Amino acid sequence: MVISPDLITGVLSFIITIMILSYLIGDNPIFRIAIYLFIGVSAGYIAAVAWWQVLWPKLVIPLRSGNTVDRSLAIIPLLGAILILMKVLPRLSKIGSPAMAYLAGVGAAVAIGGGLTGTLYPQMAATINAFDLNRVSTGNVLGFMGLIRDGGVILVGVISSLAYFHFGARTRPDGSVRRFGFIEILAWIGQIFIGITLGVIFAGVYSAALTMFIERISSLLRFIGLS
Amino acid sequence: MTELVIIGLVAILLLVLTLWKRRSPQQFRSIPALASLIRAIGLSVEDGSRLHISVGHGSLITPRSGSGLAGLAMLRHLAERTSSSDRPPVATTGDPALSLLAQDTLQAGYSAAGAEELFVPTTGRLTGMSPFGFAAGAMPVIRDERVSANVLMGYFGPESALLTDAAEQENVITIGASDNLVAQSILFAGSQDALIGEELYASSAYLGAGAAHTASLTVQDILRWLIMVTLLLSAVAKFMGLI
Amino acid sequence: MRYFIAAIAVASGLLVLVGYFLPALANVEMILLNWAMILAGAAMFLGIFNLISVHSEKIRHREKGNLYSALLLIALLGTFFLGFILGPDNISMRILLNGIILPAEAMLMGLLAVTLLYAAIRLLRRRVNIMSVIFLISALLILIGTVTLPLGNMPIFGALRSWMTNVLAVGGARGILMGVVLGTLTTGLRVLFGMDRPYGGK
Amino acid sequence: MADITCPVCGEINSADQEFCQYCQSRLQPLTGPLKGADAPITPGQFPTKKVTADLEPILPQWLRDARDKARKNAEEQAEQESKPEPETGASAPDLLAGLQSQKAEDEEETPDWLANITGSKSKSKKTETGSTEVHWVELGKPNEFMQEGEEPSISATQEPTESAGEESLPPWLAGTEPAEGGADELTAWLREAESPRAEPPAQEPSPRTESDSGSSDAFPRSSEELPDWLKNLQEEKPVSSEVPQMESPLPEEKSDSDWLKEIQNQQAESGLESAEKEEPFSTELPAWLKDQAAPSDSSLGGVPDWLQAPSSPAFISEEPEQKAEQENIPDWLKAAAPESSVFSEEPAAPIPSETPDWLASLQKDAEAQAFEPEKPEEGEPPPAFVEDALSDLNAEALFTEMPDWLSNAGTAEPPSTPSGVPSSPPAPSSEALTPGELPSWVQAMRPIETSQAEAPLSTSGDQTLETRGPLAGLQGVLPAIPGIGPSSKPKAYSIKLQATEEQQAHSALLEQVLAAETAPEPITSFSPLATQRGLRWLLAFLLLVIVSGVLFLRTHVFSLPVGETDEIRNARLITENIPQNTPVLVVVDYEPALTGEMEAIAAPLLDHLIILRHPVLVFISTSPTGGLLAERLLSGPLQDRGYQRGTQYLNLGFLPGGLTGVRSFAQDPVAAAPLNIDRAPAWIGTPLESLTSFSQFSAMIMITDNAESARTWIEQTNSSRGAMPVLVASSAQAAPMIEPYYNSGQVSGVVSGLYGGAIFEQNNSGRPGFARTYWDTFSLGMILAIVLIIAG
Repeated sequence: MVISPDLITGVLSFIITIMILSYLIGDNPIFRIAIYLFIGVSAGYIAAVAWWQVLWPKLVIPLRSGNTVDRSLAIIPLLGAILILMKVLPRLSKIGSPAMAYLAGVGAAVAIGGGLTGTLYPQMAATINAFDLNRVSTGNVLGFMGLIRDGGVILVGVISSLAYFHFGARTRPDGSVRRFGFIEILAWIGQIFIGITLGVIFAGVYSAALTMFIERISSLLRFIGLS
Repeated sequence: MTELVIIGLVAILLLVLTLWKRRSPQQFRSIPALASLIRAIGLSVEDGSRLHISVGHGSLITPRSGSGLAGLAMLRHLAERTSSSDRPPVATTGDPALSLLAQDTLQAGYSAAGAEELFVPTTGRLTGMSPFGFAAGAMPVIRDERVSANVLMGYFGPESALLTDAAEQENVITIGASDNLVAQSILFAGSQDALIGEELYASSAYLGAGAAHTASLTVQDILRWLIMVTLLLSAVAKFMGLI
Repeated sequence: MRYFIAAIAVASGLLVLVGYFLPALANVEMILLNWAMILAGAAMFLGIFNLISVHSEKIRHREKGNLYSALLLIALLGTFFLGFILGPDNISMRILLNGIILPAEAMLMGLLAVTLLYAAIRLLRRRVNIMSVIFLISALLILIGTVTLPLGNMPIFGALRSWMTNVLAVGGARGILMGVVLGTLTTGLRVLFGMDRPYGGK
Repeated sequence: MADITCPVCGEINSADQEFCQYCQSRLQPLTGPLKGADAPITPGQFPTKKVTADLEPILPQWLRDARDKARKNAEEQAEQESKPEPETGASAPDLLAGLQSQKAEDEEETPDWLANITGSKSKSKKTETGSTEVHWVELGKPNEFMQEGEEPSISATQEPTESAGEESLPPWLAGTEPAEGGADELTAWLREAESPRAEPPAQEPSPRTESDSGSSDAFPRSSEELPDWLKNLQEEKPVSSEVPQMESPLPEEKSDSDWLKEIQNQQAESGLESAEKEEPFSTELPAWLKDQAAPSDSSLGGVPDWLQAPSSPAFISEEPEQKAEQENIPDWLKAAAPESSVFSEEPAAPIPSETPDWLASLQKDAEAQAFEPEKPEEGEPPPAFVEDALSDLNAEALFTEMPDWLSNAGTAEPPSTPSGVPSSPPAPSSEALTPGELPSWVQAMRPIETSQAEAPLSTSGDQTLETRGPLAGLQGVLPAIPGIGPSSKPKAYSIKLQATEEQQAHSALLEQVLAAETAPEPITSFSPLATQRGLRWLLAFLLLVIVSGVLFLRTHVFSLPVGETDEIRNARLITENIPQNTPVLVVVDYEPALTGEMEAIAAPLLDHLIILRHPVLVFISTSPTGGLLAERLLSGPLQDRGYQRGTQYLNLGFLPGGLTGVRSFAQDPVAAAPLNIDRAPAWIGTPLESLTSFSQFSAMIMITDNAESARTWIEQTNSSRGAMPVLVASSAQAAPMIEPYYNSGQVSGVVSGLYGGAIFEQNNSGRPGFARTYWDTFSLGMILAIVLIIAG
């Protein structure tokens, strides 16, 4: 008799779900078994995917069947990969430092470039464009007053929450370290906007978690035929 | 090209201020979470407990790497401070490359403290390769390894709630910061002291990491006000139809 | 040697950064990023080794939970070799994904419904300040605005929820994200100039 | 001194404790007398030490000179009386020269000498009165002459206290008081020597009051006495010059009558005090040596001169004033007796008391008092001295003999020093000795000894230990106690002083520092809020019951949200306007953790799209698990659509490199992702084989659970996608961060969370999906959260 993959999947899914659900009681061996199993499987799976969808197409194939340019370009990362793998041995870990330095440098550059082009400019532009009168005509906002209101609120929110993070301060005569009064006022307004933002996001996370909780319980009930 | 010019100016400003800050340190506003962190560091050294620093799972080749690098800067400083503890700090990550950097950072911190021989590579751990795998792997560290404080600094997602919950059940203080708003909201609600947004990048400066870090905060303040003024003027100009 | 390593970080970072904004160097940037991608892939295997070494030490020293570590190693190696031999799209890998990874992660996420609720209830016992109060109030308003009644939406809260999500929260979110970018900028520059050396060195 | 601090463990013990009740180390025997000795131990005394040692060999010489000169005319004596001043100055160097040659030896031998003394002292300790009088003799010398009437009262009052235990201190202190006064008075006395009569009365008060004041006061004073006393001794250069003047006056002979009366009284007492007298003798010499040593130290030459002529009259005037001292005087006068006319009488006084002691010590046979005078005249002791001096100028010989002589006088000579001692006393007598007293005697010297040569002291200490076997067991260091005792005592004493003077300031500083460090740290805020398992379990139970109950009942009570928002409407309109059978890029960027929510959101959107436009879906993901999640989406919620891989959809799987991969994919999709998820070549078949650029996708649908991936795709494909519409199906947690992109126009439509999915679901062909199934449970879960948060 051949056991269908769906059945195996369903059984595994049911067991794992129950085991992890037991965490509601508290940390327990059953929960531990489930999460260690999950960690091992997910890590093994991701490593296999990394091999087949990263190293295989980008390193192995060019070295095996690529042209001269591809091979020459693949040699450098190959050496880098070997250097990184040297870190397996603590004594040789220093050898891998150049490769890690390369990664750190690239990561820093990507973070800077992505931050500027992906967040700062778009967000600034969006904040400014909130006052675009053309949007009134397109009906994206509720009339002129709506544009003033929404744009103004967003602008105040952006400026005040930016001011909230201001770090520079001075020592007052009474010994307390405070920022300038004007900044303190802006920061006070800013923390209201920050609180609202985090609260809204928190509600979103809770609704997402609740949805997943419902989905898991639903799957359990479905598996045992109660739903 | 404009971006490069801006970045160049910021870099020059940072270098100049770094040299200047060495002579005239500046005062910064108080951040309670960082004050708690400083106490946690002293406590971990005194009572021989362990400090758990997690730098998240932000890949180095994604924009998420910024918070990871900030977490590493903090890790370096904490390693240097707590390397003398009976139980050295343990760093957990959810990204392989980040875990290697965490090991190098720990080792550098130990050597800076003159205790490189005490460095154990396994104190820099990759606890999982997926976000929730990382969190699930870090939970036992919080529970089983007599951790006195958790420092979560890096890129996290909703899985950070599992870490704060595990720490809460162990009555262990958690100080968290992330560049992800989801993690920020969770850490704000679930941790003893939460660092919000930009404060993540200020933590190392507040711990006395050096002039470069304090200069960074001054640069951020300068840029902050430039952005604010730009936004105001641009908004008015946009409203007036000038741009 | 330390300077050589730092030079690598600075050179690679600057090249990528310049290529990021100069189309002329876009190809160079792509090559460098591809190399970084491959190195990250190689680092993944080292990460696997790190997992193995950490848990094998637990087993060797018979630390608390060494049996769990043994289970983890078995699952890790079994899954990896299975995927390495059969490929990630193999039916066995699908079973592992849908039977273990997905339900485990989904249930862990579902557990957050309890932990987040627990955290929200106790927030004001941890910190009583204006931000915490605003945090809870706004969260409550969003939850109320999300809920529907048997007869339909909540009268006012639906619109309020939409406005809070699209306007009020956006202002704070943008401010936070811009601040994060500023921090990322200075942090990245410190690495590019060798002031911070996460790859080691004093 | 109600309490005694144990020098070993530092614990406080009652004064009557002989052993420390904590560490069982001995407290009294040695420390008791040593306390008296410790007192003098001060830097100021240092110089006097060598004096005593150096003086030993000299005494005989000047005694001989004194005898010789005594035989000479009284005129010569008068002349010599006036000479001392010049002579002292001249003679000093000679004497010093002789002394210097002997210094080294003296220092080495001093220990032996002290050891012998210790032996004799130890015996005297046995008798309580003896100890008191010994102190008297030692410390009270200068005053002795003035404390006639008080002496008996003091000894009487103190004897009982001593018998009680180690309370030898009180009596000793009583004795020291006069000594203190005497020390001070000595100088005053010498200065006012010209009017000797006025002195005695003037000096009496101080000793009386001090002696009466009580032992507790006396002890600290005693520690101060000797320094003064020694200082006075050091000052005797000038003093010595004055001495003759004061000694000369004859009127003092009048006092002799009183002195004799007292002597007779004492003779009556002598029978009772015979035992006591033993010590006085043993201690007399030390006392006597003190007087000699002191001057000899400061001005060695002066001493002899000073004593030569007037010594006798001087003492005549002094001795009558003290009973105990009378015992000294005879020994004292043994050398000078023949000289003074008064001596015929003087001997009588001292003799009765001395004789028994003398005989007991020398012959162990008590002789009649009548004979005693002779013996002093015979000068047994003096001869000993003289002989020593004559036969051997070497100080060593004198030293070794001195102890012997003393030990004989004491009738008990413990084998304190291996050398010399054995000859003197029988073993039994030595056993009877107690180390306690000798230290008191030695104290006058010890400080000096300890400061310069501890070894000798330790040896003497060792011997006292040996004699008291049990002590050796207690303190192998006992030998050190005589030496270290004094040093340790000042420790305890100095600690008290520091506590009063410096420690207050230090403690104040410490308090400030501690306060500064501890005050601002509220530990309460440090420790996290204690967990509440009950609350956690309650929440879990409520959620489980509500969710499972409602799901089991499959209720559809709560109406789905109505009111299509702009972003949802735009999303629906875009899906309805996509060209038929065109490739649509579907980015599956969510973690398995959010599969349920994302499928509930994305399924209605994709379902609506597939039903209306039959697009060719190209799935890609920047998450390693995204490829299989896409397969799950098609085989799960979209199962009814029966989409086939390769023809109707393409699963490119995982696009590595994050931002970089997205950018490369935007520049050249075919090159960036050449393979299918099953590692087969992708981009085959229509219409994919014709696709060469990113812009050829008719739309891009992002199914994501985080804003970063959405941002990455939006930003990195911005330049490549042209006018391509971008739809986002996002998790509720990412909605607030994605809204800005919608407001900025970078995103055409957004469906976020189960709320958005439920709204969209009502507009996509009207077929209920997950949203409807979950909605009642979802609403109740939300209401539960609202209630609990408000209640909490």
